[in-house]
Amino acid sequence: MTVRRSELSEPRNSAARQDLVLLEAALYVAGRPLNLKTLASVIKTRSKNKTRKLAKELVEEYRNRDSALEILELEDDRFVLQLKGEYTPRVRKLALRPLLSVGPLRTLSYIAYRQPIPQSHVIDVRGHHAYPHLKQLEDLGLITREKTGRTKVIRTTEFFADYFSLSHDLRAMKQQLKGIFESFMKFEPSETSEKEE
Amino acid sequence: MTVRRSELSEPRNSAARQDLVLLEAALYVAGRPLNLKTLASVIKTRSKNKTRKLAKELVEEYRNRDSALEILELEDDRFVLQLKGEYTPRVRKLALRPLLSVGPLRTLSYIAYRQPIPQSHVIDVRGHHAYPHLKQLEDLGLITREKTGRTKVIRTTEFFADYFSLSHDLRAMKQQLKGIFESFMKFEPSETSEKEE
Amino acid sequence: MTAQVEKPFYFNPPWNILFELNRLRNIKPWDINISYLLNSFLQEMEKSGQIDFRASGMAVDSSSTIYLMKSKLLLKLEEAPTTPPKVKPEFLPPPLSLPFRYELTSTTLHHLLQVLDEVLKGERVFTVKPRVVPVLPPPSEILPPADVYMMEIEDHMGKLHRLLRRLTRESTPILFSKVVADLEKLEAIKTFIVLLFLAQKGDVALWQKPELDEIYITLAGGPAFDRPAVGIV
Repeated sequence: MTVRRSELSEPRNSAARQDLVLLEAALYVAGRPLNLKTLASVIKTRSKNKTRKLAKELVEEYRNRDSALEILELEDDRFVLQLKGEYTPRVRKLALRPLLSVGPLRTLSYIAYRQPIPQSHVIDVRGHHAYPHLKQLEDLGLITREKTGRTKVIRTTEFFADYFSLSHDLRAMKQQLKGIFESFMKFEPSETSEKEE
Repeated sequence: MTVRRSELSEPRNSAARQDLVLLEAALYVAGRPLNLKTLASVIKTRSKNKTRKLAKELVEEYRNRDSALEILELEDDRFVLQLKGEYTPRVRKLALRPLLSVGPLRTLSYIAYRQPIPQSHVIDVRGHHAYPHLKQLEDLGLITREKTGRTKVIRTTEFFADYFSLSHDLRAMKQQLKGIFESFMKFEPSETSEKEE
Repeated sequence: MTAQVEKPFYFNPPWNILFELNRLRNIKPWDINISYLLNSFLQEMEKSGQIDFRASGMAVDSSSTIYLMKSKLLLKLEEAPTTPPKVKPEFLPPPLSLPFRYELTSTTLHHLLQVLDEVLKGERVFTVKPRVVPVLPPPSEILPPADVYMMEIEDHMGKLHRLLRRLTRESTPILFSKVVADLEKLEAIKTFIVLLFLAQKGDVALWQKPELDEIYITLAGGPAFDRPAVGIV
């Protein structure tokens, strides 16, 4: 659904406009994907349809703004407000909580693509410096390490899928990742050689 | 300076528009007031005038949107992106993560109340486990530790004052804290036994 | 008259190879039967009745050199082929770009002040405690002679110990606040210092819960605490 721009910036002074703004407030404060139930509770309605319609309207509104922020609709009727990926490198140093640097992100990419994967295999491929990466990724709740016999098997978590707006279904997620990696390699070959921290 | 609404949602495809969006990204990521120097570094300019002009334009743009968020110009040429006050009560419950766990929060509260205070004094009262607290508080930009002679003197930062909406003037801030603390203790003396982490 | 010195048998073939190692360069080690050479060398020496340990030593040394040459050749033959193994390079995906989401933190001024009261209570206890490790002060000319000082401390320690023994019959552990309940502030501080001396001597054990201002005292030999002492030992 597309909203005409003239409508967007004009205060509508209606209950619907007020609800839209409340949803924006909720998504800003939460900093994580919110499902329809939570969003509905914020605007004090039981109607998921009404909430979905408003949330989609907000997605569209953000899409039409030339902004650093975006609202995305994820699987299972969830919505999230976040910084557009292309701006992260320029402003990451301003985040109070340190963001993951390239090294751990590479390790995470590899795990996501090859999971479930024995820890020993990850270390073979990524080297011994990947041990602190695994600790960091586990602390952030992005991976789990499950002990099976003498080794540990690593998987990404549901939080990981949410964080990167990926499917919870493993097969589908890997397909999505493949697409992301391919487009990434096609358009930004130089960024893959970014120095690991 | 007022920007016409039709301009706002229309991508300008210009370097200035790109800088404007970068400033928005910076303010969103920081979640705290940023001064002109920091903002200028994000858009890679040395011109404070140019940065101020762009930031004011962004303030205006947000003012013209019917949004839950606002960008404000504070004292001393600082700018902040934040949730409009009237929406906070409705969405506050969605903020799940505390800024600090109880231990570091206690150390911070003590510093705020007694500042400027020698580090040795803080350690005497809070114990040796407060060393990592001080490191964390410093990393988060909530305190500064200034070496004077053989000890370090600790103060809270402007970010601390901004985060808790307190005065930047030390004497005024302590008065505020004392006043709120005393009235608060009168009404809620029992809620102080939370376990330290 | 000149005596003709006879050349020892081992300077003749085949044993001479053991005494002329420079010739080895031109001979293949595989052509030398070390076992035969050494055995026949010993037999010949026994037969002649001239036991020469120096010659034997040289023979053993040479044999080991020849043996080493053979071993090196063997090892060379066993070396793995030099062509590198073909390992299929694994696909290493590029780093995922992490979306940033600002998250409002839940800590408010209310929370900050909620915990302040606890800290200020702790401050009172620690400002009463002198900022010294409980060790005996060094003797000084200004202070009375050490033995008199010590005698007074001993005296106070004895009194406090008796008091604690009496209190322990009523309840264990003893609360420090109870010990100093009726004392003036200065007296309470003195009692605290004497208590530290008792603790240092091992007559009492002290512990304190984190963030609580109460100090718990047990007499040595009394019921022990399984919790470690905190703040004061």
